[in-house]
Amino acid sequence: MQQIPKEMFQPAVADVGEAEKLSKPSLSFWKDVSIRFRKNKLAMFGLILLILLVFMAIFGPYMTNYDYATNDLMNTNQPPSSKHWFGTDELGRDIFTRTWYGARISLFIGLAAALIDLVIGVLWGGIAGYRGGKTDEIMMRIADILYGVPYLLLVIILMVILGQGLGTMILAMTITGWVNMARIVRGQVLQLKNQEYVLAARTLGASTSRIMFKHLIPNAMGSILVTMTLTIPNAIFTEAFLSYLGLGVPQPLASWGTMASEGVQALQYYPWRLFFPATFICLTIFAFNVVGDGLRDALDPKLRK
Amino acid sequence: MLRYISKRLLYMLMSLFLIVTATFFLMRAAPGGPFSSEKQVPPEIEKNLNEYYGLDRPWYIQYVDYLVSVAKWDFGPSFKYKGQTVNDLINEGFPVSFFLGMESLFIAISVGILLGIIAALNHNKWQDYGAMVFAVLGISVPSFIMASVLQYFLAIKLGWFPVARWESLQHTVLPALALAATPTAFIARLTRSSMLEVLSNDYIRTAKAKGLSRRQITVKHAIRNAILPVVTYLGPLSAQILTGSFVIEKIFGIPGLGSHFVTSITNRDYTTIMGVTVFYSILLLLSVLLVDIAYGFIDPRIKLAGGKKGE
Amino acid sequence: MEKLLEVKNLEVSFQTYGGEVQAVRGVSFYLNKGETLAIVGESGSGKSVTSQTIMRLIPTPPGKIKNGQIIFDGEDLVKKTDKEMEQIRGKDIGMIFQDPMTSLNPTMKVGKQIMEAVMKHQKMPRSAAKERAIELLRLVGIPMPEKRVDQYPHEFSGGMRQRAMIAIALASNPKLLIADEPTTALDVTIQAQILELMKDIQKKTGTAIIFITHDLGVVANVADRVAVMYAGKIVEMGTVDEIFYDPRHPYTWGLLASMPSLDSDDKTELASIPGTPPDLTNPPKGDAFAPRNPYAMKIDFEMEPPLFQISDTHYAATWLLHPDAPKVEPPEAVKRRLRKLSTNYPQPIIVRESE
Amino acid sequence: MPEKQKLIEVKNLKQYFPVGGGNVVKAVDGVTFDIYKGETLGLVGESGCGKSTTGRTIIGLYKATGGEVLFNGINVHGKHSAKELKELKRKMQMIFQDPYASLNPRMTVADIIAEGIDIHGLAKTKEERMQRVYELLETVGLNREHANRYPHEFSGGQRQRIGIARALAVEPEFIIADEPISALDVSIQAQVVNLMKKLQREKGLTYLFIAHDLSMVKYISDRIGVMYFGKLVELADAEELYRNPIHPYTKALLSAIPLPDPETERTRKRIIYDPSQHQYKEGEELEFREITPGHFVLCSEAEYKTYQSMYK
Amino acid sequence: GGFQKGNESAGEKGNKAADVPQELHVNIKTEPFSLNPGLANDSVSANVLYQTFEGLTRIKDGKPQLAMAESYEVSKDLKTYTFKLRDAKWSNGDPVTAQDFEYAWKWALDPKNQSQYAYQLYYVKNGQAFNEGKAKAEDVGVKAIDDKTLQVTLENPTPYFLELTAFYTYFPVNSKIAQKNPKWYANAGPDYTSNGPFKMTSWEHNNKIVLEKNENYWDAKNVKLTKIDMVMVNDNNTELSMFNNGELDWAGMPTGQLPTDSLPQLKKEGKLHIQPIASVYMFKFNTEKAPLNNVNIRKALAYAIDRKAIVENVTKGEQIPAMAVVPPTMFPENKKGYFKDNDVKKAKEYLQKGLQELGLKDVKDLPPITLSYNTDDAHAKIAQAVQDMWKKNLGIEVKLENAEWAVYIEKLHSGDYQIGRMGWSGDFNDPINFLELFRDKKGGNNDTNWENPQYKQLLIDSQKETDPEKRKELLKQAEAILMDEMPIAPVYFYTNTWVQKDNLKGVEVSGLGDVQFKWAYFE
Ligand SMILES: Nc1ncnc2c1ncn2[C@@H]1O[C@H](COP(=O)(O)OP(=O)(O)OP(=O)(O)O)[C@@H](O)[C@H]1O
Ligand SMILES: Nc1ncnc2c1ncn2[C@@H]1O[C@H](COP(=O)(O)OP(=O)(O)OP(=O)(O)O)[C@@H](O)[C@H]1O
Ligand SMILES: [Mg+2]
Ligand SMILES: [Mg+2]
Repeated sequence: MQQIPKEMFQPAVADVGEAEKLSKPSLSFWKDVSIRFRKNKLAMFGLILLILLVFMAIFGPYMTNYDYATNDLMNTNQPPSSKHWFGTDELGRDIFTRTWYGARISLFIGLAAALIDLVIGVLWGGIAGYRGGKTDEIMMRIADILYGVPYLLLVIILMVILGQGLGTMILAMTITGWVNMARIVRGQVLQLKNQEYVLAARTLGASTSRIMFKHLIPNAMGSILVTMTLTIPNAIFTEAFLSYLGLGVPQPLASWGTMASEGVQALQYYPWRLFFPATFICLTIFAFNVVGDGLRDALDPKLRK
Repeated sequence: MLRYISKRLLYMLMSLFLIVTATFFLMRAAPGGPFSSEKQVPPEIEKNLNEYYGLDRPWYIQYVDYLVSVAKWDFGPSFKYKGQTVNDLINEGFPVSFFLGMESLFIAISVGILLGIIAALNHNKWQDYGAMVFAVLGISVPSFIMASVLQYFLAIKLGWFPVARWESLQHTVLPALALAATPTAFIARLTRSSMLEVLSNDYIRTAKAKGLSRRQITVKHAIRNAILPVVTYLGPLSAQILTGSFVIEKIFGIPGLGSHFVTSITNRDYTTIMGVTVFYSILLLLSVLLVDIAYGFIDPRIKLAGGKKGE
Repeated sequence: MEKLLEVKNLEVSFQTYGGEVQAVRGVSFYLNKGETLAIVGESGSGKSVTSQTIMRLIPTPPGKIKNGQIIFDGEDLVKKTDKEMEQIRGKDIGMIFQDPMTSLNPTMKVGKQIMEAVMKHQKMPRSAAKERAIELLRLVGIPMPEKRVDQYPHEFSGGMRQRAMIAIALASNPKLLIADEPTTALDVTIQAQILELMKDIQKKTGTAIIFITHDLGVVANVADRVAVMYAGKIVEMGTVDEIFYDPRHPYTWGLLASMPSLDSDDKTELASIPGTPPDLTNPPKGDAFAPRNPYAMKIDFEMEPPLFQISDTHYAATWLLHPDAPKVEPPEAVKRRLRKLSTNYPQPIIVRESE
Repeated sequence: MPEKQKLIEVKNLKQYFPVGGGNVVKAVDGVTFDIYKGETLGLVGESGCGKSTTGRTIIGLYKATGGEVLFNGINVHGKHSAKELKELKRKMQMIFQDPYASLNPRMTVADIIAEGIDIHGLAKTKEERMQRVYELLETVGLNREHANRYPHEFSGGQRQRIGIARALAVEPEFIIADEPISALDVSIQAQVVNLMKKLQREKGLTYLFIAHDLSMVKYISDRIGVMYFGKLVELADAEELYRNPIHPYTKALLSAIPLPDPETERTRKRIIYDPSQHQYKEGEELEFREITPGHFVLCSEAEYKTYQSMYK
Repeated sequence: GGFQKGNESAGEKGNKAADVPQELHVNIKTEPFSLNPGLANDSVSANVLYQTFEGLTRIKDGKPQLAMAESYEVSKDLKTYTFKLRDAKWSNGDPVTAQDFEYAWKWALDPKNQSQYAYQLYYVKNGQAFNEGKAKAEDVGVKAIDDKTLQVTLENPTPYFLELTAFYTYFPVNSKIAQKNPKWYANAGPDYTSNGPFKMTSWEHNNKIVLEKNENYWDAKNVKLTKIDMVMVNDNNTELSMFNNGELDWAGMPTGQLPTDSLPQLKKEGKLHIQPIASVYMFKFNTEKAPLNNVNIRKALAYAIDRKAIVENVTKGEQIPAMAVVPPTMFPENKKGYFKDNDVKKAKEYLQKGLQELGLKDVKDLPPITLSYNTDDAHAKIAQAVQDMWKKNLGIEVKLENAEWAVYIEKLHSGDYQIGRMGWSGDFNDPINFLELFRDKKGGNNDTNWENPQYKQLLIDSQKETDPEKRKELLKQAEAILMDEMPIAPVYFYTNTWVQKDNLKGVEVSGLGDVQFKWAYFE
């Protein structure tokens, strides 16, 4: 047995001051999320990729001596080369330059539409699901009706009434775009709203909006993020479709969506016309997906690694 | 339940009525008419035509006529395809679209859910990343590109499948795949995300404690709890897919219903617009109703029928 | 007596962003066939984690078994793969989880959840399994089990869910039953019924039980031996009589003294152990209980106490048993219980040195 | 006895749940009682007899199938303006039986506890809010360090304490505590009960205390109600109930209390209650009758007579 | 892959012509609007009807030949034609009678019958009046004298009437059946009878039409194909792929279309068939909208288009640069046109002049100009190319605007545009098709708001002129006025481009862009 000095067996009391000290600074929920997010390598990669894409959208067009509109009819459909890094299109325009001009539009459209869809969809679906009963019935029937009326017709009318313009385009894009989000959110809310913790919040007197934003939406975040990452490519291609109706960006301005849908016609002959815009769309969506997943994981405290 | 369903059916009728109304007025507000063409029809002939199709009558009479025709399920003759009624168009096109749609839905649901589960079970492992790459491709490549790419590689380059048209089961493979790509990918993502949430729940631990294998746990416990968003998505999706897709039908030369949704509008074929819209809307409203009913079966805590809730 | 389970120096911790939570910090105990070991202790002291670790059910990550062995039936469970564990879980070891609401699948009928357990290991046909499920529900005292089998967990009351959990665990007559606070939501009549049922089964099949509870009445009723845990460690372990009639650790004293008595109409404040339990992210130096220990000595803040053996079956980890320590009187409520036990050694002996 | 002010009046409260096939479960079937300001009413009874449902209906989580609940004379289930409702909500709180399910898995403990504070604007500054949170954590025997953790990182008892802290945070007048201490070790139980008592003394809090631990119920309650199958079968002062249990179920209950003494436990005999022992006749009216002042029992006319005679 | 295979098998079997299956697979893109000649008003229907039906005449090598008519006589005033019908039968064996013609024409003119193309029959006396409800059916100038004699009276002398009788609106209809079953044309079946080289044996709507050789056809001995499969695949790339895979014997115009991007390669491989047709691509100027109300500005714009660059690099189908409006298939000298292509120097002069007239100093001061087109990849490309040319050559920045077809056409017809693209093709082989368009300001399809009395008079005169040479002269004068005032800027004359199986012979693609398989065969 080890020798222990006798005085050690004197009664003693704890040093109170020490216990009061907090060993770790308190983190807010979002700080916590951001720490977790930053630890996710893939998600960070996605974020960097996104930043890179945005960077290129801003500066890419100035990296060449070409502009997006000037034709070079002697050099149409050239494959990628040192002169034209991504080749040229059917009017001899530099695809590299056009790609980055297109990035501006597509990224903006994708984000704007996704955000608007997100806001409307989440609110609409959240309120319908949480309120239930008549409110739910009426709100969801409105969504159905919007979904039932032929979209093409709706857009034609919008075009006729409002004319071409960014506002019209965004409106056309979001007029029914949020419905999917609303449905998904509503389904989740229906599942979540009878959870005990929601009841607990209700007994605390939490308002509907508080319950929505603090309890229901964070717990439905996974599906919301996934749905949002679908909204983005949807918006990018809806823009192409709207261009078809004369509502998109006016020619000769390019967007990834229009470039891809024109490029697909030339798939068998000049594949690079499809390849570049399509690849960048994929990369963007990939980036959003991994960022979305990372965010999802970061928002889910149970999934700590 | 029965009461709930009948109430919902009533709401459905109301929604349908509103859709018909909205479509009618949008349709009439759209510039151009069924007879406008680059070679403008002489005004007299146009007058005759308008008279024949009743387009000269006041809008409210026409509107009521449409309502009546919808109620009688007799959408009248197509303005463009002389000699064919809209009912003919639907009756001929729908079985084709339905068949193709079912095939796609089958692919989308089975492959999508499977991928989602595999990804979730192997969270942040290579299987997860693999499924993600697949899903990203599926989501970001819309069906018209997917269709062309599949056609180019699998039919033209490799010759595994016919290029186009609707003749044998073989012919259906490529269009079904192209149609299913995005839904598959999306379902996979949705499944994955909600599976991840479900898998961290305590009852999964209980299932493990019973000695159930991973597969049993997934199939019996996890899927049902995770499937709700997928079911939500499937509602409108199936209405859309089963009534056909314009681009897929165009690219593969398939005589489905989908092309009518677009061509009837570009043709301003009023009766056809109305007919296919009503048909689609009914399918949509029904599938949305089915989804709501399914909610109650999937998660017994969801009670839409009773509508009971504190306060 | 044959040892069914032996846990040796188990250490489990959880990685959190606030740091590593050392939930279990070197727990060792054994369990014989047909024996009931009650684990009592401070809330948050690692009872559930220990028991879930035996089943290998702590979530990894963030959880991690840092050290130790779990010898069950001669095999070390720590080394087993997930597939191998599947064969043991439910069949050889049954478990009742603490949180009955969240531990039942909300979208599966209660009956089915029981049937599943029955069918998995006993290869019963469906109809027979349902019969068995109904029988089990009846056994755990749920009225009208024929109707209740087809209900969902949310249609059950708290106690009924808990009983459903018990039914699941009992379904396959395991060799070892881990019951983590299985009767907290039960009224005393049902609780008594359940305890009798468990004892019954134990008698028939020789099941060993680890019974985690806070209700010392229940401990007195069911346990053969008792382990008292504090801050991730077992601080005292002995037979029921030893723990109730001759407790040695000041924390055990505190526990026994905190109970209200049925007989007294005394409405003065209940005795409780002052202060808050330590944060296991950075457990204090020395004895974790020291800051709350009215008998604390200087050494308690410096060095972890060694384990003293008081009798063949009685162990306690406290410096108070050190020959140099001053003699102290336990609190009044405990003193009333004290009896002289004949099995005690003349002097406590150190069996494990403090590090 | 001085005239006490009624805080809660529960009148013939009924709560039925529809279950498959048009059946209903009569979880609460005509329960009437009052709770006075500043008292603790203990509610005990068989598991599944409707205690939680009673509590939840009182606080308005369920729409009552029948009957009414008055809080300070205000009908809890009536129509109220948003402001009234919020105020009412603050005054009434509930500690949920299931600690884990009642905690939002995506919120930190600090946010969970502070939710009520935020809703009712009880803290002026961020610091004040966090200070309150820390205080509350410590009063329920948790650590400040725990504030940033998530519910799943806690033990059962710790979660339960989070639930208690949340309810206390808004300084309510009335708390429905549904088995609030079942998962706590006795020392912490004592700590929590002491706290509740202290608050009651200092702030005049009123409790509806649902529990199974009869010694604790007895300790904390002024009066105790015993429920059986959706009905209140006996209601009396705590002491009185333990001394003179009248209803056979109450007797069975009291006989089953396990005692922290291995020896007595080995020899204890408990009474088993069999509802058929009443041998009620067809059409016999069961009513809540006062046997002695303040001691009510659900019984038939015939039983009433025998009970009274027994008493004397 | 597939293409090679097709070649080999063709080469092999080439020796033994009799063994080659005489089955043709073509793509007609979409469902025909109607296979009733009286109701048809689209090229898809036309391409089916030309195989199944036959009019009094039939176009071969660009000239009308007698078909159902055995002979005909024209009255002195050129207003009455008397046709003798040959002994021909309907596909069900019924004889083709003069009454069938009378019935069909009157049916189409009958306002009750919603024929959109009834105006094609307005040349017939009282045709228009009847169609407008101002005359009775009996008054219409078509009369079956007996079973085999058909007398047609015209409103005005119509030099191109024999061309017209080959047009599908002039086809006969089996009156016996049609009277019994007014919906005879809705489906293939016993009631769908035709009098052409082929009969329709199956019609799967939206999917496929199957024609088989009509053994009852009077000229059946010259019909070699036994079967024609007409599938409906409305996608250019798919069509070409199907051809390459051997699933089609013909891809491209007139029944289908080739993807523009494929043309250079097909040309390089020597597979591409190109044939000019009577069709012109042009930009219409709204002559009432500033600054296009100024003729010099219009001219500047028209002259500054590099048409050659467009047809070589954008449309790629060897289209003919158009510096005139009447296609060279009608006026061969129009290959050269009235002005020089890409005449930037002139264009600049005109621009200066125009600016002066408008009182503007600089091009920048020009009111904004919008170029509109209906949505289509090809139109979009041309518009962008032209936009770029105008910018480069003249410094004029025009805005592009596209719209869905119906919206676009509505805008154009209502004058709500500045510059708009339009394609125009002839229904029959006569310049009047193109010139008539701009006769009246409010003349339906003019759209430019341009009118010129002299021009108008020339056209009216031409109608009365019986001497073809003189008539041509009048028309040319009119065209010259048009090209001087420039209410339109012609861009190019269309060509038909297609690929076909090498061993397929005898397909008759007319200058109007329709196709006849009567004489087609595989060798
Ligand atoms: N997933 C986790 N992440 C982090 N810490 C955890 C986790 N699970 C448990 N802990 C911590 O481990 C310690 C032991 O928890 P455990 O659940 O074993 O306690 P317990 O003894 O069962 O208590 P109770 O009687 O309250 O149920 C606690 O301090 C708890 O906070
Ligand atoms: N949502 C529900 N749907 C159907 N039945 C329910 C529902 N909630 C509770 N019940 C039933 O109501 C009865 C009373 O339940 P309650 O939860 O009030 O019991 P309790 O007294 O709190 O029991 P415990 O002590 O076990 O918690 C039980 O029979 C239960 O099955
Ligand atoms: Mg525990
Ligand atoms: Mg309860």
